[in-house]
Amino acid sequence: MTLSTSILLTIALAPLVGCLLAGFLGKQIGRVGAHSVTILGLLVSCGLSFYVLYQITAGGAPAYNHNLYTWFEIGRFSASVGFLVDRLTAMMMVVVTFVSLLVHVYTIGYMADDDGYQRFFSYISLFTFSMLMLVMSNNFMQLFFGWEAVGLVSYLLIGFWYKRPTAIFANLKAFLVNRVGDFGFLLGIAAVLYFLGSLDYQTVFAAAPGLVGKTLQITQNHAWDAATVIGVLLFIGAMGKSAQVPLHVWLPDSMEGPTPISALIHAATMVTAGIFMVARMSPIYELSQGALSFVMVIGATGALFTGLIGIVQNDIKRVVAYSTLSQLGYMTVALGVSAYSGAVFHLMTHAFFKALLFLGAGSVIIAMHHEQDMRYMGGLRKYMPITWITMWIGSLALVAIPFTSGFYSKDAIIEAVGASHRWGSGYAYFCVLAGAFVTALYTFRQMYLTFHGKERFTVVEHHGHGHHDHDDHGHHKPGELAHAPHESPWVVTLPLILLAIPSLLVGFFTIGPMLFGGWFGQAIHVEEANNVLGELAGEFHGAAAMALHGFWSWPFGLVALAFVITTYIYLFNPAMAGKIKTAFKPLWTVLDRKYWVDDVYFAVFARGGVKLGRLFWKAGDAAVIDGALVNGSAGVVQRIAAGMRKLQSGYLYHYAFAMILGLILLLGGFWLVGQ
Amino acid sequence: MITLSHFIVLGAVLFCIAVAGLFINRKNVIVLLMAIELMLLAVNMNFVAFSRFLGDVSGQVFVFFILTVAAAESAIGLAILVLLFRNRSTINIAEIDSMKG
Amino acid sequence: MIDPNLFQLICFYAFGVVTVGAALAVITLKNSVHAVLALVLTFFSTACIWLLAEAEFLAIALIVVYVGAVMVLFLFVVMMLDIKQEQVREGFIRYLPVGIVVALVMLVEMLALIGVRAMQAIPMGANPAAAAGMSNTAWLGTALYTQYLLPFEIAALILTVGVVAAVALTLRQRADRRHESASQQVRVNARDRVRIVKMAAEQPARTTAQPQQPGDQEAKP
Amino acid sequence: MFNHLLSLLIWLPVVGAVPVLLAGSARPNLARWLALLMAVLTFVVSLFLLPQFNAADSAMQLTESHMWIASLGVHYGLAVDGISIALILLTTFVGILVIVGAWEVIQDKPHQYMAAMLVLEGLMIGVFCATDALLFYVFFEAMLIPMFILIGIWGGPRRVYATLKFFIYTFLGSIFMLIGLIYLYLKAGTFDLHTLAALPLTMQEQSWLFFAFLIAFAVKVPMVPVHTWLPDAHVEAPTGGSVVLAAVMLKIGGYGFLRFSLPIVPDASEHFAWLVIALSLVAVVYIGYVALVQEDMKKLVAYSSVAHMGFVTLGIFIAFMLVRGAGDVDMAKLGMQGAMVQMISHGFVSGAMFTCIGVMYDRLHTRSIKDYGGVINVMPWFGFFYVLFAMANSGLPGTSGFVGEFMVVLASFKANPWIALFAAFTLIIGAAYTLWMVKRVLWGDITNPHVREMKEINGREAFVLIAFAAAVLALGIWPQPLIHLMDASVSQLVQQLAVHKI
Repeated sequence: MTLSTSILLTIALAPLVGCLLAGFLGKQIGRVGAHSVTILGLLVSCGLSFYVLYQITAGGAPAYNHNLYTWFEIGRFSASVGFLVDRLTAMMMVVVTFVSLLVHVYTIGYMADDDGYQRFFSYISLFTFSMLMLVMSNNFMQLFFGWEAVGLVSYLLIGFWYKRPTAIFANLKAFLVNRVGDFGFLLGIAAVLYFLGSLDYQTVFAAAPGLVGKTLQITQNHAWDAATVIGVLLFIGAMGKSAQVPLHVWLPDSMEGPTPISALIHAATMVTAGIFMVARMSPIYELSQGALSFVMVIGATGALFTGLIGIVQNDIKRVVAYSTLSQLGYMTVALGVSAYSGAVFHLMTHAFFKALLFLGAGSVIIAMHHEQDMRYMGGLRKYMPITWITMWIGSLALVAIPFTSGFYSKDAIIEAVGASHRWGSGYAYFCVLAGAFVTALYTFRQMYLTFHGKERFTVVEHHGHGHHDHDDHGHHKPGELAHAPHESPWVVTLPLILLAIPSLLVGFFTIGPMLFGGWFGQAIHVEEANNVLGELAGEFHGAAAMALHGFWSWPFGLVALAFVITTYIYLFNPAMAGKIKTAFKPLWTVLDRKYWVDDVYFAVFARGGVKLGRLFWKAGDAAVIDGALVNGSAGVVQRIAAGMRKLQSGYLYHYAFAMILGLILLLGGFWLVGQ
Repeated sequence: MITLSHFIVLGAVLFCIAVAGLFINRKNVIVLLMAIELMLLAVNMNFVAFSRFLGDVSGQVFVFFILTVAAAESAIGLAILVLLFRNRSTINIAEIDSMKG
Repeated sequence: MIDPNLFQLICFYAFGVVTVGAALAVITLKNSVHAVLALVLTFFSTACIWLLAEAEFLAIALIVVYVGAVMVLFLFVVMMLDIKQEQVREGFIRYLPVGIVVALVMLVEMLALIGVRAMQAIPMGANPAAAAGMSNTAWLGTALYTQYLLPFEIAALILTVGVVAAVALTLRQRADRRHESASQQVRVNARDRVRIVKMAAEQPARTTAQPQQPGDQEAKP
Repeated sequence: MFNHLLSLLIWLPVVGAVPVLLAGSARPNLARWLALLMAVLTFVVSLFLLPQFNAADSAMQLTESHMWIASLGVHYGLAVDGISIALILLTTFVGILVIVGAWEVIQDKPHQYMAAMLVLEGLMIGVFCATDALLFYVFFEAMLIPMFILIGIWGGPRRVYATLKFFIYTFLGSIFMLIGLIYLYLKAGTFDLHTLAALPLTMQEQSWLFFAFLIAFAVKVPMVPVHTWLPDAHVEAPTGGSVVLAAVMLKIGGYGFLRFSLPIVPDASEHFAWLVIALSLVAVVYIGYVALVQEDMKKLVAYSSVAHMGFVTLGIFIAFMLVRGAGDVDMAKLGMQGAMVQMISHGFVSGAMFTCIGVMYDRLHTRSIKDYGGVINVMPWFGFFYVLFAMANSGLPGTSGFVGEFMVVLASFKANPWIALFAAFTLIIGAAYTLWMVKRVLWGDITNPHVREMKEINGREAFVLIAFAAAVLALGIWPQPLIHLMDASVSQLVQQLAVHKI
């Protein structure tokens, strides 16, 4: 059994066709037409992805690696568009298309009242296409194409409600911060070409061992290790796309976009592109302890410190957003300790439960008539039981209660970090452990605030208020609703249920082969010395045993502690939250201001950039070049001419005199020369 | 015996007189024009002398041309003068400075 | 018998002195008419000097063309224009020293350059025209109509341009004079002179019945 | 075989301008249709170049040569290689679009406008074909005249200042080139470029000649610090003038480097490559910041043109470091191909950007960014194109803007990682200035009531934008045909660089 090119092409292009139809013929085919064609495209894509996964795992199909067409060919360098489909890719394809399909369905309900209905479907299909191009790529050029294309769609979707000033600020910010990452990424690709002479994965990975001992001359007497340079540069790209500290600032703001894309792009798939990329590049990363340490420390920092911010957020989506940042940190840490399959495994489980959480949050937001502030929620479990239950499932997976899929992936990462001996792994271990506690804190807080406790909203019936679009927040005071909240329609709840199932179960069934069974095969390369998962494999005796053991581990203890604390505070003693807030005012301020990172960036890069530009423009271009040199030389000519002009008195005898004077001088000159 | 330098010196003297004329008559256009005629005459004198001296006809041909051009020049010059006087009722050069830069 | 060379020299000096004197008079005389007459004298004596150089044609041409035509033109203009003597003589004394100094400096320089003494010894050569066996006029004419034909034609053109320009410059249409246009008089048609207008026959009886429009009458004065 | 194809290509639009002019202002529609006919004909003729051209052969092809000025040995010599053909096709393609773009926009003396455009087109083609240095110079200078007229007559309020600045700037530059050419003529006795390329020159001679050429072409490109004519010219030029100026005229500077500086004075070019590279990087970073704060859309795009053209000069001159320094011919080709693709791509992208701005200007009669905002609300289709071209301008993969920059950055990393670092900075700053403009112009709610009255693009405008979009996307998705077309020529050029002339 081999993979056929036409199937892979169909997988990639079906969403694109849907996108083009919904985008260009949106008016003609109408709303139903738009969601039909895009969902149909996704169905095809998703079904075939499952088929490909089946072929690869069960059918024993070899990895597919072919070029479709040559993008450029110059001398010995060439770049092509082509697909590399191995187990890693196949798994990503399934995750991407599956989550995307559910999000498509969900969108029918979520965006029902929006004017940009067709546009939205077009965008998310375009995103799916771009993401597939990214994961299926067999070379760096196409990887970069997908990398930037998902960035573009993210830009378009964050700014989907383009009338909102905050949305168009957020999308510009997201794109630019991503571009900072891409800056490093592009240089990383250039470094790959420089050292390894190709852009093709296969060639590059085959040549990668030759990197050892090569250096890049940075200054006269300073050189860097080649593998470290490549690894760090590529990882800078991942920092942008996967929102790692310090390029994480765009992700919380990206919540300005509609919730379905928060689930799809900013939680489940796009932001994990960086994780996928590093896992894909494992043959290169394995050569550099320095680069891996860098990855690990960055990831660990993100895992703990962004999670802390989540505790003080009141916007339901922002809590989930910070939780995403924190979970991305976990994945990155896993990469940093060479547990690539652990990272990818967590990527997969996280895609399911985080998409579930976001879609659940979206369901709540629909019910609350686009009120996102948790301070005006509470007690919603009565109104929307399906949402309530599925979100609890997602939350349990997030906080890693044993037997949920989140537990398997997260616990494996924590164990792997604990087992690692890499420089900085002690710090990382502390971060991931503390992070587990923090995760539980903000997750339970969110659940209690939203679904439990007293209702903190009031229902004010308006007469003749038949519609609610997204801009009519002004009609209500916060916490006043036009109607009582109600459960969302089936198109919304069905995806929740469908996501809840893998959130609960997928880990149990896949951890064995994926983490310890060498399921990824050639796709992920780990040096023997770095193989922490290999070390752990000896202690692994089946998923059930691992879960049972999990009840006696540190992380579970921390989660239980957090459960007790939050339950006490938010269910039994709501006033205490305010007291704690005042007691730890300075700490609270630090978290509320997000460590002032945004403020500093805005002041230094945005304001500073504009100031610098204005300085360059006014002082450089306008004053020096145009003022002094261009118009200045014109001015000098003008002044000289003004002086010369006075000589032109207009009197004939002056001219005659000048001529005669000249003649005398000339004659005198001749005379002198003659002498 | 008349030598070449006799003629040339005479030409030089005539030329210098014309130059002096330009200087001391800076108001009277007519005298200026006449001074120019004197200058041309001085030049012609040299041409004739050199033509004779070198036995070359070109010099005399040039004198012929100079006479022709000078005639045309003075005709136009005087026409301009008449026009000027008609419009301004003066031939005072000091008042004519519309070419001032 | 006086030496012909010496006689020529004497003649040269005589005419030379007259030339210089007349030239000085041109630039110094108060009366413009007198100045022009002095210029005529300058030309006359120069012509004589050219005769001494055996350039007979040019000498005669100078007198005929210059004295006869150009100088008369000068006289004409000078007499026609009403020039105030005092005004044009302004600054004469003031600029006299400058003029003299400049002229002298230039003269000294020129003479120094010419090297009078060095060249004094060189006699004029034989008359080339005579050597060629023809008169000066024929000698000059041969060159003019063969070698210099094109410049000669151009010179003629320049003269024509000069004439046309002089006429065009001084031509004017005076507003206070009536003048006839012969071409228009010739081209006139009978129709343009007499116009027959058809009018309705007068009906005095009905004028009272129909009130006349006031504008009608004013339209036909 | 008809072997005057190039002459036909040059003189068809120039002669075709005569009937357009004769149509007069009384029959503006006749003039428009005639002009369109001529432009389309020229484009069709230029397409005939492709089958006749052998891309595998690096030599100049379709040669024509006639004695022109016998006393100076000047030939009317025309020929093309892959690089020329690509630029000629760009010219004829843009030629049609500016005629269509100006259709009803130019109401004042449309026949003269169209005629000037056609003449300009023909002369620009001439520049790309000329194989005789003096002929090149003649076309190079003659080109200024129609452009001068276009800006001077149909320009904005400060057009006189802008035209004079444009003219004197470029003229001053080319004077130095003329001096250089005269020196070369005295030395070689011919103006034939091929002979000049083989002429041995000492380092000192080469240095002088290099700077003579540098000044001429740096002004044209334009490179920092002689770029200030460009924003003024663009701001005052009519839309079509801006499009041609950005899309084709700037390329002539880059083309000049390839045809003159590199083959004739390779050693001096190598010696001073650092200077050009430094100026290119300054263009990318410094001009990027300047573009960021522009308040006038056209000025912003003009500055971004300067920054993008920095990649062209960068790609051309890192070739020396790669061929002679690192000895890596393929990498040098990558850089130079990148420069070439960047030239073509920038032709499409900047042309499209200026067309977009023109479309908005026709409706609101202002170019100031602050007068807009929320345009997408009333012109969604226009918004689509505007975002597409903005993305291309900021180098998004999949659009043509990415290809050249990508290749140049890859090559420059080999030359020196620091060069690549500064060059790659365009990813950030380029996106910043372009998308910030998009944010202020397109997104947001409508604040200016006049924006609400703006009408969606009509069919004619849509045609122009679609044509540009097709080109931008085609080149971005599959650049290989273009690269293949130029490959042999670029290879030959790179080989030539390796040969020392001293």
